[in-house]
Amino acid sequence: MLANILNKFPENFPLRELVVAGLVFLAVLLVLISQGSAYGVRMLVEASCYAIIALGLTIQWGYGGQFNAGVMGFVALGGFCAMLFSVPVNDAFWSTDLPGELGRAFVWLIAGVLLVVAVSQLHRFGLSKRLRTVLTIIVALITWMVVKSVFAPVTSAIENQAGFIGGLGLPAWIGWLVGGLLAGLVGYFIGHICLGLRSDYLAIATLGIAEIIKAFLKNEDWLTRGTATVSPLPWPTPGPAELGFVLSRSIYLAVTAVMIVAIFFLLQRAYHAPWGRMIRAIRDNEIAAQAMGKDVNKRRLEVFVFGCVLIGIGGGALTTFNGIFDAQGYLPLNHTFLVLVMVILGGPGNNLGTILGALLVYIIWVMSEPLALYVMHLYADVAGSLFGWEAPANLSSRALQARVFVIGLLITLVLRYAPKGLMPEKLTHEKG
Amino acid sequence: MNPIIEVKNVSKAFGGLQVINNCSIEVAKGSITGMIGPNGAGKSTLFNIIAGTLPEDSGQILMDGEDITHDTPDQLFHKGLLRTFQIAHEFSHMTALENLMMVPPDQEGENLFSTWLKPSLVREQDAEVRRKALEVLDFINLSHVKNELAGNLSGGQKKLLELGRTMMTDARVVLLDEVAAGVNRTLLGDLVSNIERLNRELGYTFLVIEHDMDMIARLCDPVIVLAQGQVMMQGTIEQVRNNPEVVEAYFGNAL
Amino acid sequence: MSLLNATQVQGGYGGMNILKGVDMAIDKEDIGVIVGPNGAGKSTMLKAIFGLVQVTDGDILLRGESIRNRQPNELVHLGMGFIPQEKNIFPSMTVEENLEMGAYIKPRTTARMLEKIYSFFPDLKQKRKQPSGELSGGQRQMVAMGRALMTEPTLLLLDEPTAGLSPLYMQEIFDRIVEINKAGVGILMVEQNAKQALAIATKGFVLASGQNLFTDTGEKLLNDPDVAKSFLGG
Amino acid sequence: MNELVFFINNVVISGTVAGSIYAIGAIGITLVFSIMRFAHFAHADLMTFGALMVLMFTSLFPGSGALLGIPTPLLMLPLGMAMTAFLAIGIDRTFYKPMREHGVKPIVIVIASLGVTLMLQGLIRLFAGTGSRSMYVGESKGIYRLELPFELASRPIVITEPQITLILFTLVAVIGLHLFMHRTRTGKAMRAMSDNPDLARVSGINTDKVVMVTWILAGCLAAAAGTFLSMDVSLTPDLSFHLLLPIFAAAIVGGVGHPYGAIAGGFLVGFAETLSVFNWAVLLRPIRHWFPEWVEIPRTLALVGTEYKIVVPFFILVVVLVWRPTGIFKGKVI
Amino acid sequence: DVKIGFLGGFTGPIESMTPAIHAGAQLAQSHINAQGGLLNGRQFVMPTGDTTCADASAASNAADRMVNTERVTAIVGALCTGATIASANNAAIPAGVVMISPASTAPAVTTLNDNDLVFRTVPSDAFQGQALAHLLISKGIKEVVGTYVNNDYGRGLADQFRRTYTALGGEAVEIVAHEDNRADYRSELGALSAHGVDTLIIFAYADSSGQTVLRQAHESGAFSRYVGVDGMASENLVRAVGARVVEGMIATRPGSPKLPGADIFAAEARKAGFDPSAVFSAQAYDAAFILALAVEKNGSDARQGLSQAVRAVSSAPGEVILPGEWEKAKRLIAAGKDINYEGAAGSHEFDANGDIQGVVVEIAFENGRLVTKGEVKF
Ligand SMILES: Nc1ncnc2c1ncn2[C@@H]1O[C@H](COP(=O)(O)OP(=O)(O)OP(=O)(O)O)[C@@H](O)[C@H]1O
Ligand SMILES: Nc1ncnc2c1ncn2[C@@H]1O[C@H](COP(=O)(O)OP(=O)(O)OP(=O)(O)O)[C@@H](O)[C@H]1O
Ligand SMILES: CC(C)C[C@H](N)C(=O)O
Ligand SMILES: [Mg+2]
Ligand SMILES: [Mg+2]
Repeated sequence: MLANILNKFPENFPLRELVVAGLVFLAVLLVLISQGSAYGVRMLVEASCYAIIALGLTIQWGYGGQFNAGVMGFVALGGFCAMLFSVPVNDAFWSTDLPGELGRAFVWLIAGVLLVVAVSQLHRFGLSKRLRTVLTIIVALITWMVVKSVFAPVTSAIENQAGFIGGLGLPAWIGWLVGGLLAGLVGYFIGHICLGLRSDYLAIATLGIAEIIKAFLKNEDWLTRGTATVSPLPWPTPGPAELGFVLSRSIYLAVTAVMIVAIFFLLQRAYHAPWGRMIRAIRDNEIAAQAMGKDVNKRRLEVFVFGCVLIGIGGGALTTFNGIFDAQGYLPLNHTFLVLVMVILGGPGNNLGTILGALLVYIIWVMSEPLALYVMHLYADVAGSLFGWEAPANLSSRALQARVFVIGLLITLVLRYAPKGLMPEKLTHEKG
Repeated sequence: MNPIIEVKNVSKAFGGLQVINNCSIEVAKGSITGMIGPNGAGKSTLFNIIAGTLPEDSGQILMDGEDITHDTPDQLFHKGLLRTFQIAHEFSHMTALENLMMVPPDQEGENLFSTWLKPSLVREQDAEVRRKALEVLDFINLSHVKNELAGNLSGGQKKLLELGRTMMTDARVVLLDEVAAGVNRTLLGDLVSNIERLNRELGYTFLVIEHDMDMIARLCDPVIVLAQGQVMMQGTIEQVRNNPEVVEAYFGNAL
Repeated sequence: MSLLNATQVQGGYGGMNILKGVDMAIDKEDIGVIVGPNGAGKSTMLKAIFGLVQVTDGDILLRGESIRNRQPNELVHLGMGFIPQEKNIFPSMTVEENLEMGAYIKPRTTARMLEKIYSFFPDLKQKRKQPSGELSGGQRQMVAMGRALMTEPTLLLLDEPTAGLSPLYMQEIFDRIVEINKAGVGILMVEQNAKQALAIATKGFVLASGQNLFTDTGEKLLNDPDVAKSFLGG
Repeated sequence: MNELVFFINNVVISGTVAGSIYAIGAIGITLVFSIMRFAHFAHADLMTFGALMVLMFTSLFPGSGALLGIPTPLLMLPLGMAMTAFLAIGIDRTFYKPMREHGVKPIVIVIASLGVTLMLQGLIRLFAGTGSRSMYVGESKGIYRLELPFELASRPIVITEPQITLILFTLVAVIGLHLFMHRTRTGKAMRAMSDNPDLARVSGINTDKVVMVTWILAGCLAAAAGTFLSMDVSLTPDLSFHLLLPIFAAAIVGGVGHPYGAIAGGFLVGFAETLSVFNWAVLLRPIRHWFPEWVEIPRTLALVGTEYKIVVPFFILVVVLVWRPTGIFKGKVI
Repeated sequence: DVKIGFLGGFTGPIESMTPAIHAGAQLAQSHINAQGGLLNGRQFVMPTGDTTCADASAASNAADRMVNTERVTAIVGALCTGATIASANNAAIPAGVVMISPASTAPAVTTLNDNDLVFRTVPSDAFQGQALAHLLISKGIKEVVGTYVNNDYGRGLADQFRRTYTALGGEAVEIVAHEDNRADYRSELGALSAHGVDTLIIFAYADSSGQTVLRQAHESGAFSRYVGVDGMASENLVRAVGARVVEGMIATRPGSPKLPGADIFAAEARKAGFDPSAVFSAQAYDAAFILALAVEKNGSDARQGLSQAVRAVSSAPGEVILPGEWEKAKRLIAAGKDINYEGAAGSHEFDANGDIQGVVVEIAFENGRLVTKGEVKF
């Protein structure tokens, strides 16, 4: 019956897309009505930032088959750059001689790196390889200790006298771009090491690097104020204090929406060009692709870095919108697994699916909190009146744990019953 | 005749096992050279070393006089050295047509920035590539399955596709690793004619590993016999068949 | 009553029928050889018999008892052995461990059978402590055969046992198959080296597009000009 | 002398304890990794679950261990192991098995196992709350203070009861597992399955049973690791999640598929961690007079601050992956 | 109904502390509703939101929903300083909503550019840190090592302590950070014990890292005296690590032993079934009560004017209102009298920054019980 109706549509009628888009539209409408426009727009902005991040992940996981389990780290890098570039200049730092000392410390660092690199090349001058390795390790350790001891007084002086080095006072969008580049750079190093190995290793390595990035941002107080957080972060657009919540957020939304459209456009172009065909071939059969003259390692790295850049940009936009840089606030649950669910549910490799998935999942995620509380209280009330059951004191806390469970369940169920997502990757095969 | 591939004193060991032992061979330009030898002689290993998928322990490999010892497979591809795999390595989630279209090197559309900045050039080039691919599909008799996913093709068709890929770009040397194994003998006849045609019409040089003597006899001159990582002899198929040493190591009483 | 009797077998992968009603019968003293074009469903037929592919219609009887869609590990207990077309050894285990895995269901007979296999394939005895992943193609094929013989099966299914083997080894394998068959083991195998295989076959089956085209003795098929032209390469 | 005691306490014992925890975590992971062919991220939460079960039984029968003269949690460990094994099998049946049969790529199952991680964490918190608890209900932990018979040593060497049990258990588990895998029929069947699952079936091996045995072993090891760990410290819902990286690092560094590799990897990571945060100034102080006057020994002379301890396993992982992708014991790169 | 929202860290690093704090605020709510409600008998309702404590984005999201969707008049919370700052900057300040935090103790809240909208009912850590330093010096302890939980709370407290302590002539040999919720702090303790100092200060929470650090410190046998702060001041610690271990441990916490409000609150809390000594639950009671008084004083549930009303009802002069005395307060306000709330945790005379001048008391663990030793004077 249903199949009959479905079959009436022409083959390339985007029925599935329309249905999913309609669903998302309905959800957005529902939120706008039930939560008020100020909050609704806010959620849309955040969802749109997540959509940019999810597009980055869909490139890696959907296009390239690379499982990045450390999205959080790259988001944090984007956020850090957004903060560093947009926060006003800290005169308490720049008016002292601390910048000079910091610069001197960096000179030491560079000199140290050069020294270690030089020692590691000693075998070219006839040193035996083993001796060189031992020597390099020793020199590296000593240099590390020295550089560390050069930095320590400078950074603690900064912390004590100025709090932190402050920002550069530039528009936030410069920070987003630089954040994207920085994320890409880190992605380049990770990818360089891990992309040649089996895919699980990449997952483990990225999981680790995300924690390391977070540990760094959290503990280098001279740079980020650490756990003391930096806020408010200036927006590239007028803030709510000037225009009110709804209008200022709508303008911000316009900015992120333009970004999404631009990214979407670029991705579609690339994916349906020979580039996309080549990436699919590499995902399909690496050995054959290499024998057919494709530089597999370079291309995989390209895909990974490209994805990281988008994740960094999205992270920057998200952090700026939130108005606070809090290194501690980057959590695997919110910034890695949630994005993963968006991509898996939306359809890895399908750009439109990913964007709609991001919107849908973010709405579910945000709305699940009041919903969980409501259900739990309802249950407690009913149980209380029927059986005299007394609600435990930490009911709310427990109810909210259900969200973690739900996200986990969502991942496994989608993978099990719709492994390709709501909108599977659309392989527009070349027709002869 | 001048050689297009020269393998000079190449050695390779796995753990303690010396698989290729100071081996030297030459493949003449424009020839179809056969390579036979007992199982475990090191034929595939030598192939992989030439094609850049395995590093050799020592020795040197030249192509048209140029040292290609340390080149990677993709670099060799760009120099005109193409190979097939003993087990077909198709791109199973792509159509037969796409399998061929992805082959040509230096497509402008493979550059991320060109896809954004020069879309019309990319489109033009791609149309050209498609035309070529359709031509090749016709040549290898696969036109009727061009829109079929390669993963759904039968074993023999996959092997034809492997061969077709070598025709998508100007190759100079093609290495064929046991194209006949597991292929129906009737279909094999077609394959052999294709190889002959390529050699004759397009001037490709072939190096062919095979255990099917009918095919070797029909195609190859000369034939190199590899045993325990070394060349045992080289000659015409008749010379090979009449060499008692080769008969003992390779043919047994199967002749 | 034949040892194996498959009637009107239909089946395939994921709902799509590859086999469209195949008949096949093998006796204890038979060597059955299946030939046919690529993609005809030959491997699928062997897998269907061995419970590795879903059979949707028809029946398969072993000594008169239905074994349709039984688990492979149960079939081993019923005296069947199978050598797949590829990936037919445990590469990280030694030759001897591979053989022991063959006798997994009958650990008692291991020692006795090991001796027997080693006398069959003397090459293997030398290499018995070596991981089998480091063997050459021919030696692997021997390990695979040995593994299947360890349980002393009464019916052996072989999928292209000689593909990629040198003429010397090919002949060796065919000789062994005849020898095993003489010892009372029914054989059903798929071969592309069809001429040599049909020469030793008592029964030949030509399969095309998942259906029986011809069924006859090996000799008759070899000499049938139609069969030779379309399937044996002239 | 005190400096030496300090070294023993903070490097030798700490490193051994951390190494043992990582090692038993890593054998569980490496077992699933080599037989089911995917990195099982939910292993850490099986550890927490096992410890929680043990705690539950301990609270039900407090003090019952005293009958045998052992801590109650230890007595309840077999029950906890059984429950965890049961859970592991259940998870496999409901989530991983259908996906395996669907023939998805291992990496997709890895993602599913991340989903399972979140589900378990949610459930554990939902039912057991979020606070931290001690495994000793109405008992106290045995602490041994070994005074050294030297005059200069005023500080004792300190080791606790669960630490000793843990180290012993790790040794037994690793050797036992190795023997099991190489000597017993089931063990060989497991290796066969990890090599070639289809051929294992064709050889008459009941692969469902092998998978079940694998999960039973993995579950038991996880429960044991979780229990010892929380006896040594305390039980929190995300106790083991923080161990995920070091455990995976240990498994990969040691060589996937090798019980002995897990021990090597575990100890390498454990000792690297303790050594990297160890304050070397302590050892330099007694030999202060060997140095020229102008050399000043800083108060702290550690390679990294303790806040960067998590970097160490990652660093080792990366170095080993670059230097030898198959790990110390040459495991499989499947 | 009149809505005053509650923002708490129901999940995340302080999820074990939040319920008791929430209970404190709920106690105020039930007192008020039982005694006639707000304004003209309208009910006091308290929607809750989860800030997760650690995630600024979740915090501002929750605050946003309070401000824009629930349209609350004012907010009790948030708890963690990070969450409070995020909520204030992103939602409350632009919308002109008053927030009173019962728990955000970090000095950063003082300097928040908040249009006089953000208050707190706890003294800044700047104060407790000083008090602790003076306390130790007065006890003759001149050399310490310490470890703090790496968040704004632990860090701010430790910094302030170190500054004052050094200025007073003590030597804080090393104070290291540690991550919350880890299983093992032996390496941190190893680093600290390397100096051979026998006093260890723990700036952490009793329910999480604090007890683990204490237990492992005791097991290592490297220290002989332990010192804690408010986060450690919980009898939970006795249950968790054993009376023998904590015996003689000293600590400080914000508090006000002289106020009668504390006793009233303690009695009421026990009646309601939660531990009155739970950290910040008295402060939460006060925050909720003050906001309710301010609404009453303001005469409507509008947001304008509320911050002046907060100052008016909580500070002298005026007739003293104690915890639970809602009816009386209502009567006085209706009569146009000035009132002065003297709460469960302090008298809450807000300064220009919305901070209060707190009182810090010394406490000690004796025979497995928490004993209050009296105010720390300096
Ligand atoms: N990765 C490896 N590790 C160890 N030994 C190997 C490896 N690869 C191949 N060998 C060994 O090298 C030898 C040569 O193998 P190779 O595949 O080159 O043989 P071949 O001549 O192609 O044989 P066939 O005709 O059977 O394909 C064999 O003995 C094999 O055991
Ligand atoms: N796993 C699979 N899933 C789907 N289709 C399959 C699968 N394996 C084989 N097929 C299809 O089943 C058909 C028969 O395959 P089978 O392997 O039985 O052929 P065959 O006769 O053994 O051919 P060959 O001589 O090339 O080995 C082919 O069309 C093939 O594409
Ligand atoms: C609830 C408390 C732990 C909050 C802590 N005092 C802070 O400022 O973050
Ligand atoms: Mg070969
Ligand atoms: Mg087949």
